[in-house]
Amino acid sequence: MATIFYIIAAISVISALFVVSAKNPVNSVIALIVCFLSIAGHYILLNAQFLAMVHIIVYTGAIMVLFLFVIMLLNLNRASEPMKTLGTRVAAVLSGGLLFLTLVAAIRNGVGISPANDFDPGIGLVRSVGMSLFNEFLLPFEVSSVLFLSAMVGVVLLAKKEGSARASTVEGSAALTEKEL
Amino acid sequence: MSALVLLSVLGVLLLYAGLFGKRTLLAPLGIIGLLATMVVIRSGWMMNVPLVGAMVRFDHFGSVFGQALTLITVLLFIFGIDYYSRVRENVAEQYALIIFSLVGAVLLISYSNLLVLFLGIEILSIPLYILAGGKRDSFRSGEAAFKYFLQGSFASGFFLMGIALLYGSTASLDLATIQASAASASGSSHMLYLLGLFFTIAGLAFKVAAVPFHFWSPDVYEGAPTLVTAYMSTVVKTAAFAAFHRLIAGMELPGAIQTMLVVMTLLTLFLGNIVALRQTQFKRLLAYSGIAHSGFLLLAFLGSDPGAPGVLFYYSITYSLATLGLFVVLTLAKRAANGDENIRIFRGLYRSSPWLAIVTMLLLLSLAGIPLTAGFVAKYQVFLLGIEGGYILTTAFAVAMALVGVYYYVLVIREAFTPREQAPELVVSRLNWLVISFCGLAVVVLGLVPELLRF
Amino acid sequence: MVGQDVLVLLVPALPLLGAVLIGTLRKRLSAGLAGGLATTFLAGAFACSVALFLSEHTELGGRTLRLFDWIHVEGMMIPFAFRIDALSLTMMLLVTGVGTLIHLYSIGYMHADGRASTFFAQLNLFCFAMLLLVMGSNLLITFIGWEGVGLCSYLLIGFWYTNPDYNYAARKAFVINRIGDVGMVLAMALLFQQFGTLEYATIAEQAGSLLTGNHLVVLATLLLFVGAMGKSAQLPLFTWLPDAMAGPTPVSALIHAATMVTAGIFLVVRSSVLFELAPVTQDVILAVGTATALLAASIGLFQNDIKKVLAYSTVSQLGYMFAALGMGAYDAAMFHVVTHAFFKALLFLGAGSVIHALGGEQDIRRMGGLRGSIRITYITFLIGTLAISGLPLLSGFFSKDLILAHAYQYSPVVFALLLGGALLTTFYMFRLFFLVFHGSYRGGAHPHESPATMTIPLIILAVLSVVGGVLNVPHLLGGHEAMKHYLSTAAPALGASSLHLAAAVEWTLMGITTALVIATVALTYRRFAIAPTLDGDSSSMPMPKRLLAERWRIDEFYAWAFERPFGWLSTQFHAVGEQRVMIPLMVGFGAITLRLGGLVRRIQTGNASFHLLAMLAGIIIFLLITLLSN
Amino acid sequence: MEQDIITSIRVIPMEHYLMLSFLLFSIGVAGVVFRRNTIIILMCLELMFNSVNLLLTAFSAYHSDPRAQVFVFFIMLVAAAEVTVGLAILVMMKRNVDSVDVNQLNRLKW
Amino acid sequence: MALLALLLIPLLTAMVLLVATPTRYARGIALFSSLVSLALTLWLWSNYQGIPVQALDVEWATAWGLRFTLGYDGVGLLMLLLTALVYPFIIGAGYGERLQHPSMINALLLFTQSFVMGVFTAQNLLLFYIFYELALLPVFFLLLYWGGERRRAITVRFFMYTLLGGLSLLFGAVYCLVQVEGFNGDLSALATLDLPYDTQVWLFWVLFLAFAIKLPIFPFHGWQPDTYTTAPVQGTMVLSAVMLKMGLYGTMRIVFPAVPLGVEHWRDTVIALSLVGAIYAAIIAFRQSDLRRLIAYSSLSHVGVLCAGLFTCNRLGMTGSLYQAFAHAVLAIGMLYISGALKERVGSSEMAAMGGLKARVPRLAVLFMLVLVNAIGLPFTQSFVGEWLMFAGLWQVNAWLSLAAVSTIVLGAIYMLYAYQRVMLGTDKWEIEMNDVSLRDHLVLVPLVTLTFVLGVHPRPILDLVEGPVQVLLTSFPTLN
Repeated sequence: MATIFYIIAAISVISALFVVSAKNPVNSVIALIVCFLSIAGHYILLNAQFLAMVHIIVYTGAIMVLFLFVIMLLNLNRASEPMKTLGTRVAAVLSGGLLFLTLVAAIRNGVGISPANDFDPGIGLVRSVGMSLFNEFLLPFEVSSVLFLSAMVGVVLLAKKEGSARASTVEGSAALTEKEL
Repeated sequence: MSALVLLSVLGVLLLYAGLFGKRTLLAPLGIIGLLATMVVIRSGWMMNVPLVGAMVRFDHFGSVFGQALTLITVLLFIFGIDYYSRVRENVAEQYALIIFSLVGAVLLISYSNLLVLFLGIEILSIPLYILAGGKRDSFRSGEAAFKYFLQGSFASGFFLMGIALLYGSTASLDLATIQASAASASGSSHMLYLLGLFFTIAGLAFKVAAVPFHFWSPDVYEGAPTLVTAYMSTVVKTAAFAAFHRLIAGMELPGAIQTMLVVMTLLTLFLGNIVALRQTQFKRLLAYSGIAHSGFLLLAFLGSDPGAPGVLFYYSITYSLATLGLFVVLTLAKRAANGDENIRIFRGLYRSSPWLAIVTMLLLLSLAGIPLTAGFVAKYQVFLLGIEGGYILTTAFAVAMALVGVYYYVLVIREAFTPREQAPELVVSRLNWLVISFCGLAVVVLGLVPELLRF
Repeated sequence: MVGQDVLVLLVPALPLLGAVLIGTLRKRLSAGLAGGLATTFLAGAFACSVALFLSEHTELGGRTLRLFDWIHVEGMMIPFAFRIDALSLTMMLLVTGVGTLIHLYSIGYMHADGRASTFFAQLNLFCFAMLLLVMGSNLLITFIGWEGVGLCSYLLIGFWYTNPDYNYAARKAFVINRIGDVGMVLAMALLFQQFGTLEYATIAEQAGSLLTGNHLVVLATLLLFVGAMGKSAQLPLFTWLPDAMAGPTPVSALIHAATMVTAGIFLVVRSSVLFELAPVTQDVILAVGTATALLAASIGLFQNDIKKVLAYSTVSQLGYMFAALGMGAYDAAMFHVVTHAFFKALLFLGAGSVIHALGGEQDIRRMGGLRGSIRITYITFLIGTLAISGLPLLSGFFSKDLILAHAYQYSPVVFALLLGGALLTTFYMFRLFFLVFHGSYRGGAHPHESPATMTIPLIILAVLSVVGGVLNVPHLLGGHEAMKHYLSTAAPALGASSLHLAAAVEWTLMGITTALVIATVALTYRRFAIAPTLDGDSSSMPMPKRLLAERWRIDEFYAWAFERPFGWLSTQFHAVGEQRVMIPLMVGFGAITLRLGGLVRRIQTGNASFHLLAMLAGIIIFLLITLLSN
Repeated sequence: MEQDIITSIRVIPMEHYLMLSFLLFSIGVAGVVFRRNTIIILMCLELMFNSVNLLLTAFSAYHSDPRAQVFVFFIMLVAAAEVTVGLAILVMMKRNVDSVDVNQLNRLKW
Repeated sequence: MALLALLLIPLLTAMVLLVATPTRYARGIALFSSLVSLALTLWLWSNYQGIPVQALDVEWATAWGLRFTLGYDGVGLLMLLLTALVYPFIIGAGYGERLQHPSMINALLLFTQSFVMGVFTAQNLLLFYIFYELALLPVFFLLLYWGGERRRAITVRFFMYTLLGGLSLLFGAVYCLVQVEGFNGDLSALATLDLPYDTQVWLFWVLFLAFAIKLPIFPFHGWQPDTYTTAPVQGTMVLSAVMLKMGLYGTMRIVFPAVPLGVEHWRDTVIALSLVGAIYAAIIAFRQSDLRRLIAYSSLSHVGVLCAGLFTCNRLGMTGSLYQAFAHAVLAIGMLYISGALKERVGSSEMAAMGGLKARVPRLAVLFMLVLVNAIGLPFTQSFVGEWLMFAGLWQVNAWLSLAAVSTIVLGAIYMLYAYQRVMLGTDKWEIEMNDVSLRDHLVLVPLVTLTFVLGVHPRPILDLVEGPVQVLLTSFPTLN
């Protein structure tokens, strides 16, 4: 079992690295998808099937598609990015690495979290998650609709062409946001 | 809760009003709705009962801040009537977005669960990202929006990491539980807790534009439409500070975090004031002065004194009123000087419209903290807290920085009162005049009778 | 007794009244009228003084007339009070008497001047101040007069204000006097701390308990003497007096010969009790006095300005008085003060008359042979000259001889020095006299005798100079030192000094002095009366003589040593101290902060990903702080 | 099946999950900081969020507490909304300056 | 109540002037109000029994140590008297001809009066500070609007520099309020703080800095000459005649009781500094070519002696210093007025441009001389009384300090007489016709001169006034006396 974990972990890290380093946006999108899939694998390993599903649908299904969509739309699909000055790159990599090291150093001598003994294998299932979502997390769930509403309106505001009729775009963008979910 | 519902509905209503092109209805509708919200909050309906699953708690703190925030937003809307009269389209959306982000603000001042805190921040921010880019044809506006978005999401990434770690160490998302376990947290899991707290605070520090997480604020303030900037520097800042305070009020912070906060305070005080000295663009100047004031506010709850929330409230509200008034004046002056934002545009203000100049002076003096204005009382209380908390040298530094701060405000006053041949012809709509005068008077009255704003 | 008090009050009040009256009405009053008023006021004062002199029972040691509390603080009580005793009465008589004469004289002298009324107002004011000085019952009242006369002297020296040199002279006089005053103020502060009062009487009582040489008393007396130096033009503060001749001649006569300059002597006599306790100070006074006497006399030898010669002779005579004080012969000093007042006033007025006669000419090289044209002046001037040279039976003889006798008794060396000084005096005075009145006239004007208002005072003063000696005839000549006895009631020290020389010795001293003086007169007669040898420009003289003619270059030295550096300092302090240090110091903070702002501002590069990087760096640093400090 | 999962959780110490998510997080951060292509920056942001998600899930499994998973769910929602807005801004930016290079945005400074 | 009236009369008059700008009658109205407050103050004086008066005590924000407490003792009354006395002259001195908006300048002057009165009557530390800062604002505008050249820079410089002191005072006040249990900011309670020695040693400077700058004493005077020169005559009058006294008063009322040990510790330093400044300024004044600047430096010199006198911490010195404060106010008004009068006639305050004026304006010359006599402290003028007391006091501290102080009378004579010569004396070289003293000149100068001599001959009233408070102060320096 453990071996599976390490394999998936390796995959996700490598793909993540690729995302960061790929010249061509399209490639890094692909890499990112791979990464997300591996993470979904982790979810399954952790017995969070519901999350795994949602994860795959939302990210790989919607967000990544949206990314590709935009890339194609603005045809950015070539390695058009002039690299930054060496200094910044080194600085960035260093600081990233440094961050990692500090964090690891912080937890070097364990965090003392061992699995709960009365482990309920059912927590990751739709039922338990749903229960807690619609009981104690009802309010956030409702409120989050405001989030989406504003996101929708925002997209209308920002992304639409100048001076086009209002109504149509509202629906258009609404549709767009529907697709995201 | 009721406030949340009201506001959300209000937002939607505004959207529809916009959809059916009832432009003139928008602001009045919004104002009425906001006033209604205020009343509801004031009446304290469902006060102090933990709502479904202890997600939010409308305690005294929440309701007081809630009223203040809605009030300021009302003022903003009044200002907006004139402000948006020149914008062709999407007015409704902008109003709606402001309302939506106000929902986030309300969550921030009343959350009792980290999830709500997170949601609140996001609901507060996402509309702002958009509003910052409100002037779609303007490059600066776009740049502001993007920078804000980029740094914002970056910060919330860390913030999330913080929450995750907190959860990891306490196995709970409930604020009370987490605060409680501040003391008990020890040993190796202590580390997680510390890291979590650290990242969470960093995330909030970003919202209140504390150095070194301030980079977004000057750029965004300058680039965003003035009304939005006003909104950001008043409601958002206040809400963020409220949230910040809510997070760390109940617990005695670990020494490490304590030092971090002190250093952060010093840096914020220093950078904000020092850099503001060299600003010639008024909006940018206000941005840096805003950073400086964040420094003072941070000083207020360094010593986690029981009196802190009162001071925090008084300070942030008076500060908001002063800044709001100044932004309105700026808008008018800017129009008169067709688009220039340099402080030179204030020159000769006293000649052309004495009352405006005097109010401007009052507002600036209040920001500078000269006696008999609210700003003085606020700063004074902060110094009291600082010394009571035993941060004598830090307070001394703050005092010195307050002096530095006076300089750039005085420069503006000097401009306003320096005679000039062709004084700027400001056209002041009645409503704007109302808003400005209200702010000016409020600043003086609150300075004379601080009890009015008793927490 | 009330009448007495009124009289006492009137003495200073009348001149003050005159000053205020004339001062306020000066626009309406004519020169003559103003002069008349001033003279009458002062004459009134004189009358009061005489009345007091006759009626006061000074033998009881005098009394204090207390008017009101002037400065009254817990622990410091300075009443405004007058002390009426022999000393003050003498001085009052002197001031008012000589003052009246000089006022009278001025009527004639100033009749032509447009601002005569101002002049008289100031003159009266001076008399008022001088009277305060001599009547004050404590040091602070004396100090009022002290400064008052200083101010008046300043005003009167610079009376003709359009001439910058005169203004300079006036300022110089005032400032140098002020330097003396520093000493005086400190002395008062010290005495106050010491005795808790400034009343002469009280101090005198308490001083009895102190033993001789008490270093605080020494310090106090030294400081007092510094004050006296300034007022009485003693070395090294004497340079102002010759310059003070810039003022109208009556001023020179009244202020710079008869009264004000003797204030120093008065002060020392007043506080004789203290000086008696401080032998050190007395030696200092003696040394300074003798030195001044000789130096001034030596300078007097070759001056060509008639008033300058008289000025230096005044300085030298003052030197004599201080020498006397230094030897503890207060009576002699006072006696000389009186006689000197007579004949020096006479001389100055005479000089004034000469100048008046020649229409403003002051250079004796352009005079000569005036004895024919202005007789009265000639005769009176001759008397004055004889008196100052100390020819027997004239007032000067008695006073100077007394001092010399004391000197001999003190030490032959001092005697020799002072005798030398006396001879020098004789020399330059007769040089002056002969050059002015004998030989043939070398000028271009048409000399004419002065009006009666001027000649009458001359005559009166001449008489006084002749008979003044009777005030204090020594036992040797059958007298019984009346003045000494009179004064001794004021303070024991005044009577203390006693000559116990054998009669023969005294006779020989007198003989020697007289003989030498006459010889000197003969010498001068040969050199200046028959065939006057005139000095040209000083630069053409042989060295020692030139040095004398150029007044030892002391003025130049002071200018070089004090005035120029002071000006330089003033400029530098402003240019460097203020402009380069103080103001930059203040602006500096702001400037630095602004500069700092300019630098820090740079980190806001506006590059989004740099900002991210910066934030990240911040986070990491804080993280490290947190972890390490944990 | 369940047993396997339980055992897997037993055998894999929490620290490893922590390290993994930290690593992903750092990679994301580094990417955000040093890429210039806005699109990729957005992706890196997503990466950061996901590392957090992973961590939370792990915690929830170890604390056997479903709430964290709900939290993850919310994070996903927010991330979706955020990315939408981000892309919209990006589109607008592309329209203003015909580029998606971060360095183009440097008018506002000092 | 009378005190409240003292504060309100000028304040309300100023408001009225600001709102209904009665350009023509502005000065008249202002003059009237100032005369009323003068009368009121005199009335207060006549009913003063020599015991401190607590007039008014109203809750304000007691929570953090602010009460609206008004009152006065002898010194406060002296200061009130001084303020009320000089203001009619200051307002009367206005050369309204050249100034635009006379109503505004008068309003600003009245504002300063009200706030300064507040400073002198406040019995609460914070209230004191509030008035102290408020008094700054009107001056700021006086300078900004009616100042001479380079006024924009100098104004801000002055404002910032003075505020530096103010804030440090605030910090000190906060420190006291927090650190000392049960200290409610009441000035009378200051004496009971008894902070530890080493705290007092540093707190002394924190508190004193404000007043050292306000006075100003030697190293803190950077702002003063420029400001005095640039400000309008009336502004300079306010600064030197009244505001300067705030420094003195504050030192006496706050620093001495609050940190007596600190005062003892720093006494000699401060005295030395002040005297160095006094001499330094006097020397500088000698070569100044601008009359206003010369007056500025002379004032600096006088203040040096003043401060030294205060810090003797013995009865004579403090009494003298307080008395001298009064004298200096009268003197400053006179001097500045004359400089203004001359400027009006000659068109500049450059002394090089003057000279020989005595022939043209003999009466003015006389008045100048009479004022000047006070400046160089001749007997029978106020200054002499004050200076003599201070010298005597200083002597008891240290003979050398006393020598330094006394030497200023020589320097004073030097520069003053030189100035007088340059202005008045010399040959009359004026073609233009200029009129001698006008009625207004008489109305301003004659009373001042009279006052100078009356109080010089009969200083009792003032001296009695300050006796009690000085006695009280002395008790806070047991080891020194």
